[in-house]
Amino acid sequence: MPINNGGSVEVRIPSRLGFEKVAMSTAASMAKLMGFTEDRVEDLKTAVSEACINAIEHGNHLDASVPVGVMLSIFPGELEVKVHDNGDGMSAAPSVPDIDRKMTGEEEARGMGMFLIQALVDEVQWVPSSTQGKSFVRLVIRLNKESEECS
Amino acid sequence: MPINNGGSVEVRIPSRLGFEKVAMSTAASMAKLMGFTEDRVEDLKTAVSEACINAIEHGNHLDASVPVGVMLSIFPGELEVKVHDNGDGMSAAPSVPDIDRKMTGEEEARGMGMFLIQALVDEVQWVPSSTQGKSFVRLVIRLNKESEECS
Amino acid sequence: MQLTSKVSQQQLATATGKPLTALRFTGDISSTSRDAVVGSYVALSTSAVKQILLDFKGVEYLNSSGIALVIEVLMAANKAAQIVAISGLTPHFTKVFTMVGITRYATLYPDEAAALASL
Amino acid sequence: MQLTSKVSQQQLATATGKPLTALRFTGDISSTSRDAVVGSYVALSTSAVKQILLDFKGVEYLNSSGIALVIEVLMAANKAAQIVAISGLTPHFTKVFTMVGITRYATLYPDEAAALASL
Ligand SMILES: Nc1ncnc2c1ncn2[C@@H]1O[C@H](COP(=O)(O)OP(=O)(O)O)[C@@H](O)[C@H]1O
Ligand SMILES: Nc1ncnc2c1ncn2[C@@H]1O[C@H](COP(=O)(O)OP(=O)(O)O)[C@@H](O)[C@H]1O
Repeated sequence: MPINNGGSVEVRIPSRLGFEKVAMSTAASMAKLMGFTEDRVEDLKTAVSEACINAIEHGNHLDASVPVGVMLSIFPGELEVKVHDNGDGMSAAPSVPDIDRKMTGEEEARGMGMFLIQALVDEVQWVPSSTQGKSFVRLVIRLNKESEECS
Repeated sequence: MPINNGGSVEVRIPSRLGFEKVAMSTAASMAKLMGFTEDRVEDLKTAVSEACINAIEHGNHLDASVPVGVMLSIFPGELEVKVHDNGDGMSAAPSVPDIDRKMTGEEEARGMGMFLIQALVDEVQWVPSSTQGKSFVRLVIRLNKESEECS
Repeated sequence: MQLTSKVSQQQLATATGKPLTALRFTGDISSTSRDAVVGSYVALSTSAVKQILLDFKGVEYLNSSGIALVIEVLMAANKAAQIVAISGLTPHFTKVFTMVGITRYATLYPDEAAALASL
Repeated sequence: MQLTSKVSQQQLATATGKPLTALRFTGDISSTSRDAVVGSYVALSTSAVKQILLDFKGVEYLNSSGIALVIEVLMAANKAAQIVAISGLTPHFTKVFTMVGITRYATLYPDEAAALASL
């Protein structure tokens, strides 16, 4: 019987590139425990990895002594993931990458992380830092939803 | 370049059977990041899983509201794993399972977890609770050691 | 990595034509797998079934509580004078099964074909 | 899941006999993979190499910084009027590459054989 009625896991990684894979594995394992299909686990893995990379790079400026905190919470039919950093965060909606502009150099080659997060999970919210000085991104992935189609 | 010079990850799971797999995945991912071979990653996975099961069952008596804390720390050439629970812990050395006695029913079929932990990692220490009331088991797995041979 | 254990049963014949009952496990083999492991063994007829193959090829997660269930099956099979063979273990779990002494009561084969060829 | 990216290069011929240079990646493709991805492309002769196959079959981890490096290769290849094909992506990364529009500048094939048969 898959676990689908509560329980939360927290994982804290140093702000160093490479460690996003550790948080990604933790999240993947949690999603498998809940009975998510393999393709949805892959969606979650990329979303969590990109959210952690942003927290490591933009939130914590690669300061390995500052942790990125990842809270994974099981709710009926869904897994919520919050990725916390010590930066100011952001509330801007991600822009859709324009490959034609990237090819001409009008747009940077990179800058696809937030777009991918939004495209791969069922719900996403960027929450800038309040008075506490902690910002986070909150993702939700649902059990009953099919994987996104190719756009 | 494998990461081999510091950095620690903490993962906290609820005391509920099944979640040991989440901590196991986190530990496996960390060991892969450090460049451990596949067979040593498997050794670590079983050791971490057994240590978490013991913490969940014997330390925290399956009280899902009490977390098991797993600290993973990278040291030069080795990965240290501490699995904390809220019980009294233990300092007894694990007994080697006697399959003949198990087959005759003189010994319980189960009771192999601590033996496997000790047999699969390079160093292990059971630390009973001090004044803080937190006990833990500490495992170390080394990069330069080969996987244990069959006994 | 699934929380559920599943088991399927099949009647096979060894290379020498002897009947063999295969129990194939998939998913997790842990403390919650009593029905899948012990239950599926108990459901077999002790008088009719003389050789049993436990196949772990499809198993994604196995821990010491699951191994204890395998030992319970070996105990019962030993009493009933049945031969038990085990196949499909990864190199890691081949090592673990050897460490705990299971090889004294069951022969390990890399896969079902190897078991059928030897039994 | 390795932190290092590795690349190997091989000269192949398509089904119609046209030369094709395959760059095969293994390990991780992330921000630290500039040498493996862009570097190995830059090392090819722009005049001699007309068709390039980027194969991701051996890649265990791929993120958006790694995909950005692939886009840099596509940019340079586009300027040099080279054809780039991509193979060996998992279904997930086939979806991701399609989402970010890479399919407008490179054709995706399930594996190298399919690429060689079509190019
Ligand atoms: N956690 C964060 N904290 C602060 N700024 C962020 C965070 N995540 C994203 N951003 C901002 O949004 C921009 C776009 O992010 P993203 O789409 O992931 O692309 P990239 O990280 O490649 O620039 C980043 O360049 C950064 O300015
Ligand atoms: N974290 C722990 N806290 C308290 N007691 C423990 C702990 N780990 C192990 N023990 C004790 O050691 C015994 C042997 O453990 P183990 O070898 O793992 O076998 P099993 O858990 O199957 O009994 C347990 O039954 C328990 O009494």
